[in-house]
Amino acid sequence: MRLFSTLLIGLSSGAIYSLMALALVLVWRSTRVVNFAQAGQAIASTYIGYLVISRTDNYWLALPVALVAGALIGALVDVALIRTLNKRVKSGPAAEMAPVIVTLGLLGLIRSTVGMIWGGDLKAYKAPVTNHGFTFGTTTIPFSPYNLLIVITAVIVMAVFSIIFQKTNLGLSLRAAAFQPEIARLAGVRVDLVRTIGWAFAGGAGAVAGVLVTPSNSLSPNSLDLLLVLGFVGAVIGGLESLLGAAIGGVVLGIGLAFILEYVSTSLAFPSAFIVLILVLLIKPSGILGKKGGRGA
Amino acid sequence: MHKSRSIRLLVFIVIALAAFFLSNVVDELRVFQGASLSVYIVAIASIVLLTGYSGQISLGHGALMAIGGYSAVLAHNHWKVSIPISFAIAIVSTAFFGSILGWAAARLKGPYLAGTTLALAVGLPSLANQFSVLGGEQGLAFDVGAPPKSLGSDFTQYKWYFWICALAALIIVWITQNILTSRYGRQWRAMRSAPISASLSGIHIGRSKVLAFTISSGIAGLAGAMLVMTLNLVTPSAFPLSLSFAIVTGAVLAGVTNLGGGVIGALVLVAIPDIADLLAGKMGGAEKISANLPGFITSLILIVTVLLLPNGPKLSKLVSHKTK
Amino acid sequence: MSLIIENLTVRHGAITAIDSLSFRVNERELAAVIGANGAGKTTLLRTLSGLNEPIGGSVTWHGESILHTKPEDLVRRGILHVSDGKTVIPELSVKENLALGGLWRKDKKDVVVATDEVIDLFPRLGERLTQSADTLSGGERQMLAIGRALISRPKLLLLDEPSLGLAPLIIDQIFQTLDSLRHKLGLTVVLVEQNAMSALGIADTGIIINLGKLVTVGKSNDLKSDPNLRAAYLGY
Amino acid sequence: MFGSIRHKRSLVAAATLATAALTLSTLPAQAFSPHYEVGVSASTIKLGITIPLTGSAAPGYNKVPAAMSAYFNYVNDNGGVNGRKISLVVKDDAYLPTLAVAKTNDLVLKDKVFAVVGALGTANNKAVASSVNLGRRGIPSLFINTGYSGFADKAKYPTTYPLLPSYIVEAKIMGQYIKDNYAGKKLGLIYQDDDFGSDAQAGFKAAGVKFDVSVPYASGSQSAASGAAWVGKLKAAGAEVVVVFGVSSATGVALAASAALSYKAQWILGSVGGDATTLKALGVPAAILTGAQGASFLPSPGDATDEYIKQFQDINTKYNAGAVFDNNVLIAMNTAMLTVQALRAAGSNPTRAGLMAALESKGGSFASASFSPILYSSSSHVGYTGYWIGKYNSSGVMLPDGGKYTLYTTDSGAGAVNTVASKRPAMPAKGLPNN
Repeated sequence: MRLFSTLLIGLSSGAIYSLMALALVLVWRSTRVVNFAQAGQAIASTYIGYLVISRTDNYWLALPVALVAGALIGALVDVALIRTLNKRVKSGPAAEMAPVIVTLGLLGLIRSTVGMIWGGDLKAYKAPVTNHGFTFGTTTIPFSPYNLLIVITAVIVMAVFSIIFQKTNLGLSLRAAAFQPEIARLAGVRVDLVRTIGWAFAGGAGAVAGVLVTPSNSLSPNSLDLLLVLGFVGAVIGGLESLLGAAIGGVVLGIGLAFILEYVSTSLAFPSAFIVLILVLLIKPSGILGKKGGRGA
Repeated sequence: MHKSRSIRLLVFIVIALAAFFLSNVVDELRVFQGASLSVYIVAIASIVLLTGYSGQISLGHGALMAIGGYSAVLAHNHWKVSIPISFAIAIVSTAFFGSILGWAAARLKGPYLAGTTLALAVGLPSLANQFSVLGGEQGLAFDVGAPPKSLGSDFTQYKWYFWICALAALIIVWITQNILTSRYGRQWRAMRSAPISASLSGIHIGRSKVLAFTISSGIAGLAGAMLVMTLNLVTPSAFPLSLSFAIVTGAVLAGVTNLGGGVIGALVLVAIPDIADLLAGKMGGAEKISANLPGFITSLILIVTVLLLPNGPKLSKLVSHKTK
Repeated sequence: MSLIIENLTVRHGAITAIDSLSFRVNERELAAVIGANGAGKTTLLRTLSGLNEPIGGSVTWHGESILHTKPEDLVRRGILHVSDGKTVIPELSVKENLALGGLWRKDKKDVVVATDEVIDLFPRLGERLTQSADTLSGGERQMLAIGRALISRPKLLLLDEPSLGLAPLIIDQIFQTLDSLRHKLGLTVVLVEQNAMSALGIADTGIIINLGKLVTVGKSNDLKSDPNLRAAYLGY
Repeated sequence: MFGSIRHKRSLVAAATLATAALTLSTLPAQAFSPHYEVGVSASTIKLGITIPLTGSAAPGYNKVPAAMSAYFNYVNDNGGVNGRKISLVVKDDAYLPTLAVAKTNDLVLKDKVFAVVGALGTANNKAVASSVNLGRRGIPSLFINTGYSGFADKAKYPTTYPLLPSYIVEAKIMGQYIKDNYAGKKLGLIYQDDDFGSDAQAGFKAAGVKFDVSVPYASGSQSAASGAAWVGKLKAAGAEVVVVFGVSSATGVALAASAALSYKAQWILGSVGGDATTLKALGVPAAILTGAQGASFLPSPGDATDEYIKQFQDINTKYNAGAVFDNNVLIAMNTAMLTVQALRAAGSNPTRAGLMAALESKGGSFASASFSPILYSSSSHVGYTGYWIGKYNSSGVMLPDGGKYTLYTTDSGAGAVNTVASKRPAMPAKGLPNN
């Protein structure tokens, strides 16, 4: 029972890491940028969701509104910032570092903006279903209907993504533009537009992660920082190139951390995330799903 | 070659004299900022060598600075060694750690290297909390003592820090400059611009990268030791992720391949918060606005600068000896 | 009155890759651009397809300029660039690679027809539709690249070294197919080749360039028999 | 002997520094105000504070400066301090020592404040005291906001005045209370795995309390998943009384998880993480907080029957519109009121040295909301030393058992825990100090 409930709780937190990992991978694949601003975009979207909840008391309205807002923010970031960056910084030693600084700068910019609008205080909203754990006989496990909702929502988002990517023309364009942008162009794919759509999808996924995680924590301009770091770890575990890998990487990380918390040490869970990351990179550099040698030359 | 080296030495001596003269003219606040400036210059030099020359990225140099900082303090407090010796110990121990890290890093590229070093920057300082010998969250005091009496009684503590930091910065930048113009510097550049032909011409890429990482780490270790000296304290929170990002930003603002430009990058890092505070103060507004305005302005300046001057200011070419 | 190139100049940093180049290719003609390695052939094609920006000159296709236009827009005007086997996306399946050629087209019925035609033309692609393009041989990749372009119903085909790295037997096949295709479909073709013999064999016109400059233009039969050119540029 | 040489040397240095400062920086000002201390003019007294306004440590603490300014403005509108108006220069240190040092340098060297008040954080205050060299410069740092016991060491931190009782004191008192009231019960502890938590462990050890199950957590790692794991461990060990010695977010996570898991225990919350307003904002259900116990040195911010609370709430409504009155606002107002009393005690022409002398001679008599006396003297910088233990009612207000405050006092060392009847000076009329 203990094993089972640890697995479930890990699955639930892993589902959220997966969504963030997915967002990072979507952007990385389409633009070759590790988007540190993803946490900022997600926090802005989550605040918009919070605004909807505090006005209407309706979580089910807030979630799609935040998702759309996240997508729009993502698209805006790409059009306003990343396109300019790519145009201006084509080569040279700064080319690899400039996106890091620009996205970090954007993270700071969004956080400050959010702070200016909503202040730095903790905000909270309630989960739409109870977070009181399921009870079997006399035992209550930590896994609650809300955790179940998180898992279901994450699965739906990923299923929708997977259908879009594998079965639709848009998905084909997205993949072609991600893998070989120049060839995709020569085949007639509007790569710039498709990239922006990729950023929008990522923004939407990040927003859902933010809205889902907040009832279990609280909302402040920095409250998704940890999620960004863990999402990144999940994405790297999954190989950074693969959407399926991101999903699996996030879940593996979530379950792994839950087991460390439960069976090893409550205080080592945090540092162990980084130890896991470094070990994965050193032992199997291409991630659990990656191809051999993917990360070297 | 020989001639240019002696000219360079002369330039450094002139800069040193100018800096020390300046420290007697400007007020205390500027003197302290001069010490911070020196710390950044050294930290940025470590990134210039690593990224601008050997083509490796690190988002974790803050963690290496932490190693340098803790090494210097432990050596100073336990073995009662002098400041120069404790700095030297910081360089050596961080370089040693860096060589291990560099061995691992040489296998990784781009975002994976960035990710690993990022993990280090987040994870390592929090690990310091686990060891009581490192003083936990409260850290360990690092008291280098008052300036020697011989410097006169009106010689302030901050001027003392500044002199130590500026001298250390000048020496290490001079050494770095010589490394970069040496055989190794040329190898790194060849490696970065054309890795295949570099390896065909007999450069051992892996070894060369590890060497770069090792030297860069040693320099970062020195920067860490200097930083904790100005703080009088070594604590995990002195090395936040934002420090790692700040020095990378400084390096990019300087134009990553330009050691002399590092001065400009460091100046910008020291000046931006002041400028942002000043602007925020002028604009005023509600409390939640005024609290967030400096961060907003700082971020905005960073983004705009990188977009407008992705390879650093052209001015930097005048400052430094041509290193390209 | 078809593809007219006048004083085209392209630079890569300090190097002038194409230097005031002028020539024209008539409609339904196959022009072979011949030159040594580094003569600027690939840069020429990349400029025609919108991948490189020229610093001077003009290029018109049916009287309209095609410079400073994105490659994906040129595709919609019937200009298809097929560079050697690299024009396939190895991460996608053969079917998906072919599908890319018709993604942007409004006439979905014709896309189906065109795809069937391509599979008829290259039966080996038909056998490998669900395989990853990564698994194809060099010749098959070339077929896939050309096939994908055909599904876009091209009017002007820009072909970059279709023979690169292929066995002589397959080169012959490809060139034969190309020759019959362009007659059947009424294509205008600019073919860049180092393999001058094969190229001139099917070309109407030959254009010889060296270091970005035009050396000569002429009927391909004339060029083939010019002993000076043979010695200097044609390599046989 | 070594100390006295050092002391003499620092005195000489301070004197020369003061001379240098006078001749260099204050030359133009000298013509107008020859006998005013730095930061003091005929009409104003300028104070400064460094505190996180942004970053992950900001929530909660970011309310402190506005609440302090609100109280100062209230005093200013009622005549100020000896006719001078108090202004507070606020600097954001994002909870980083490097920034705390840089910003305090700004306060001291650029803004030229008279004193620093209410600066937050152990590491930050350590770095500032030493690097900015407050001691040698003779700059007072009043009522610093940290529970680290070391700041009471006057030789090491000559101008730093801690206010809060140390974490060791808090843990010792909690430990004594547990021994008195919950003997024989199974005990659990959740603590932050750093100095904060190790101080707590030292205190519990000194009190002779052994926990049946201890759950450490790494600072910043608390999440819903970790809460579930903590509570799982407590549950498995059958802990009946659980102490949470952590920050608000960790306390919130633990309580929420216990609600979700139907885990019932007698909770005892440390003062750092025990603010009901914050816990509610973190989503802790009222039901689980009701009946929980906590330790505090101040009255509960929700207890409007308390004369201090009532007065502060009034000022908060009028001068700090929109701010929820919670523990942070209470501590800020209390600190500001103590500051005003210290400034008054320093006389009509306050100097830094005079301010500190007044604090040491009269500090113990200052009116403050705490039930604990202030122990400042010429030999000690220990501030509050006592806690009372109370219970949260259904509206989140912590009230003393039986309606009567019992104060437990002790020191940070091996001293015994004593209970004393709580006595504190009455709130001055209208909340305006008249000392």
